[in-house]
Amino acid sequence: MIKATTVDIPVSAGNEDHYRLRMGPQHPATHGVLRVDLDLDGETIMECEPHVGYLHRGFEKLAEHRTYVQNLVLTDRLDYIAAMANNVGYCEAVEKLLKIEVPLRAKYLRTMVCEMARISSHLLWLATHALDIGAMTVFLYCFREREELLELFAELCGARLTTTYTRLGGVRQDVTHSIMMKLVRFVDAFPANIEEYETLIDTNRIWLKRTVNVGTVSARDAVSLCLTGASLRGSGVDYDVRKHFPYAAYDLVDFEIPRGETGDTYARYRCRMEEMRQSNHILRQCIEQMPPGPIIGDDAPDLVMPNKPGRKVEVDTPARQGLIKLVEDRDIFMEGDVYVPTEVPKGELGFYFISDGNGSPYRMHIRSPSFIHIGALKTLAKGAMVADLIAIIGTLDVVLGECDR
Amino acid sequence: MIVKYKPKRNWLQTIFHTEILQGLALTLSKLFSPPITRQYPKEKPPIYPGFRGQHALVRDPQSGTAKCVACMRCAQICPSRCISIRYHQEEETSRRVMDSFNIEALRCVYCGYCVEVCPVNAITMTDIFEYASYDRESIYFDKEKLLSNWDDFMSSSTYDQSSYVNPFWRPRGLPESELTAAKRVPVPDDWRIENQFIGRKARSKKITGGE
Amino acid sequence: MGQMNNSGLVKIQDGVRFIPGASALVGPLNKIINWGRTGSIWPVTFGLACCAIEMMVAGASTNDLDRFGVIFRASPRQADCLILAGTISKKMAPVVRRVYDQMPEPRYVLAMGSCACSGGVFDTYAVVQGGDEFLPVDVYIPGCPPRPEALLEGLIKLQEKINREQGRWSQLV
Amino acid sequence: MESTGIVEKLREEFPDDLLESYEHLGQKAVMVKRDHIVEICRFLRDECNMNHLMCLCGVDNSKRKGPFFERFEVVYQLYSISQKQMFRLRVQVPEHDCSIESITSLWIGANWLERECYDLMGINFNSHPDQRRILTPDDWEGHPLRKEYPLRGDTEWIGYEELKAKSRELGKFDFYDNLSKEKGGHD
Repeated sequence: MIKATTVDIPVSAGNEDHYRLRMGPQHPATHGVLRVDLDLDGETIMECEPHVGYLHRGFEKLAEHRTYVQNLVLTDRLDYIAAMANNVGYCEAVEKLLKIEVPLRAKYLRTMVCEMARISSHLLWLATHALDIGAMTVFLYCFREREELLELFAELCGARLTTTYTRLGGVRQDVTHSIMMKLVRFVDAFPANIEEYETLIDTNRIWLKRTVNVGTVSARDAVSLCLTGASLRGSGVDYDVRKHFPYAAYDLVDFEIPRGETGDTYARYRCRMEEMRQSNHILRQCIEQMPPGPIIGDDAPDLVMPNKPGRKVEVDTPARQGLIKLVEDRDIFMEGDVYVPTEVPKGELGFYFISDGNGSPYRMHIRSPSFIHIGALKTLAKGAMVADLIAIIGTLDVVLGECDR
Repeated sequence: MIVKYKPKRNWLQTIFHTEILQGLALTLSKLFSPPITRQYPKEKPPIYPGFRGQHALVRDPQSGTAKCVACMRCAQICPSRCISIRYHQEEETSRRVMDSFNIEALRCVYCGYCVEVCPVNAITMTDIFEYASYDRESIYFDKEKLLSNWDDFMSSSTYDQSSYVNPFWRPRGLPESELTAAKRVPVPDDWRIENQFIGRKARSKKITGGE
Repeated sequence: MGQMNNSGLVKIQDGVRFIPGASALVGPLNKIINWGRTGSIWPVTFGLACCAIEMMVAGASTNDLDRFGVIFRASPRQADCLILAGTISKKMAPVVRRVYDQMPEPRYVLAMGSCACSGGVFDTYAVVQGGDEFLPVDVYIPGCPPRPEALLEGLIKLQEKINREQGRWSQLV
Repeated sequence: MESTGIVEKLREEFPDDLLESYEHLGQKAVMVKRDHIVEICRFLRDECNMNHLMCLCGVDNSKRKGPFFERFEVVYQLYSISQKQMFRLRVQVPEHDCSIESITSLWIGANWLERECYDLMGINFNSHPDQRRILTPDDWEGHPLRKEYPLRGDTEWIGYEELKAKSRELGKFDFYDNLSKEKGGHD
């Protein structure tokens, strides 16, 4: 009757013996509204067809109708688990397009919030991944630490999840001493917490049975599938945007890129655990090296950007004069295109901008890691067991808001 | 850096399930640590200054009404287009007078842009987040409702009425001289640039650089 | 006296019916049944977008939802409350409706967050402008996303609403 | 330095296909014709080591002007993990024959990117294994990212209309009324 939910899926070779199973969009283990159609022979997956789009919100179209500053709000809702990392990625891209300089302190602050977001995202990944596989306790422990980080975000910028923290040319708010003291306490306590999770699952034989040699992908295949992030590094490819295109203050801090060898679910799990340790290490360096100075550059545009260059807006406040000067002196809205990748917890998040000289982007394309990772699910799940599918979806670390955009 | 892979298990560990016993010991030890659950309706969560909650129009202590000058900047910046303002221009002074001010709070995304761009600190966001309702109409705020939101907030909180909007909603990056008078209210020590947090290493570097 | 219908109930006004002569019994029974219902709101585990994360937080260790008797059920057949946590896209709307249709009566709908209440910032071709376009929403929780405590407050509001209910069960006696 | 080398290599290999090469904000890009796109991509992947496909997207050029611009454009962003360099290919696609060869034979991951491009921009990918809509429902009308498509859509999706009609229908249903009718029937 309603077509969207009952469209028939091409089944492999029309084998009548195969059992067809539709999983999702309302399923607790699909991390949102992912739908997967399975073609089963006994318990073996013969064909797997993921369906996305159940959270398609029209980001890219909407972005063409809003100014660069307003679009920052949309990026919070992309990967809502690590909104800070998206904010930073978006601002890095627009700053490159508009040639805006960022002061050093703002760079450090960005690095700091990025890593906080990475830890909170990995914690959520670990919690849900473990919950899907059957380890309930890890879920409760992970949310305990995650809550501390979210409360820090709330203290820093007034919202827990959708932060809107960065600004073009800097960040919105400076850190206070109380935030930093809390963060220091968190950073000191966190390695012990990671060990708690590892005590629970690292050597647990149920966990090993569910993850080792499940969803294996070779390095060659991983590159061909365009995987990025920990999913790629689990296969042993040394590609991390933070090292390849250092943005924010990543070239000033010291960290290592963990990578696995086997490319199975367990290797990716190990990679992410190690990444959390490295993030903690980066956080500690950020706290130690935090330089003094302004948090937003002098040439940062005002929030109310004009739609057209040179269009006079009413000057009724002195605050506005900064903007008028900016538009007249420097041609910030020039034509051209730019692609800027950043490393978000899920993988490589890229923004491709085309500017035609107006205050809003002509075209904004978001290269979202989750979209490509779900595309790889078809290849990864082929030949696996039904129960392993949950582990594979979990290990790809997808978030549907970013996938469907 | 290559991560360490699956640890080896000897036969003794396999028989006695040591890794599972370790996990059970950990969870058992948590039985004796203090609970972290917040008993919500009795115990409120900590809300920090600058929280982006319910909207309010600041009531001007002198005139008793809103401070809004109908410059339309908040309506212009709002990403979800949820603010609508009607105004008329006075004949003799050519000042704008705000007639109606509506916020469709159910459409709002709580980004805080409107407060940041307001030149006279007329609109603000409060700490209140508990205003669920049974119908859509009661979360459609008009001018009177927004003003009463402010009164409710002020009566329940300990903030100073004159300086609440600063410093959390001050636009950053502009020199003090370019801020409007309303935004120039002094900020607490913790927020001032001279008193900002500096890391240990950066501080020592600065000292050596000075020498 | 009101008008009598087939089942022997007296209809006083729209929606309110009484067993003749049994009002002394009905009052306490109402209270007992409503008390039972308020203490066991079972929502479907059904996250749509950003708000689902806050819903998870509400169910996790810091704001333990089990204190209210709220236990997430994966199957709509066992649930009596649907939390619309996030943006409802047009592709998803039929699925949401189907989940709602599968739930047994009495059932309640909570719209959590701007997107579920009115579409929020996503005023685009692909997004439903508010869950109440195709579902009867009982409680609207504003916020983008609301704090987990705001969700708890919404659930308390829902409990109050259930407490005020009367007569809906009397048909079944 | 290296990227200009790539441009020269490309010019040697495909002299007729290269339309223009430029550098903007430190990022190298070339504009090519669409006829030999698979060969160009294979050349870049195998000979120039550009093994990572970063991004593939469609662009509607109808509201901007340029010397070589056709109505549509497909942008390929390639990256060489070993040599750390980025390279952009912009391929022009005319409106009257809105199709281009698929590169799924080179990168499996391009499958979904091309489906997305087809869905939102309406560019056909020849020899694509499974070209269906991906983000919007299967019976959606129009391609949302085209410039003439309004933000709120021009026509309502038929599935949503059906849903609203159904929910109106079900909204009239009174559980208790029906129950008493049933009971009455049994009595």
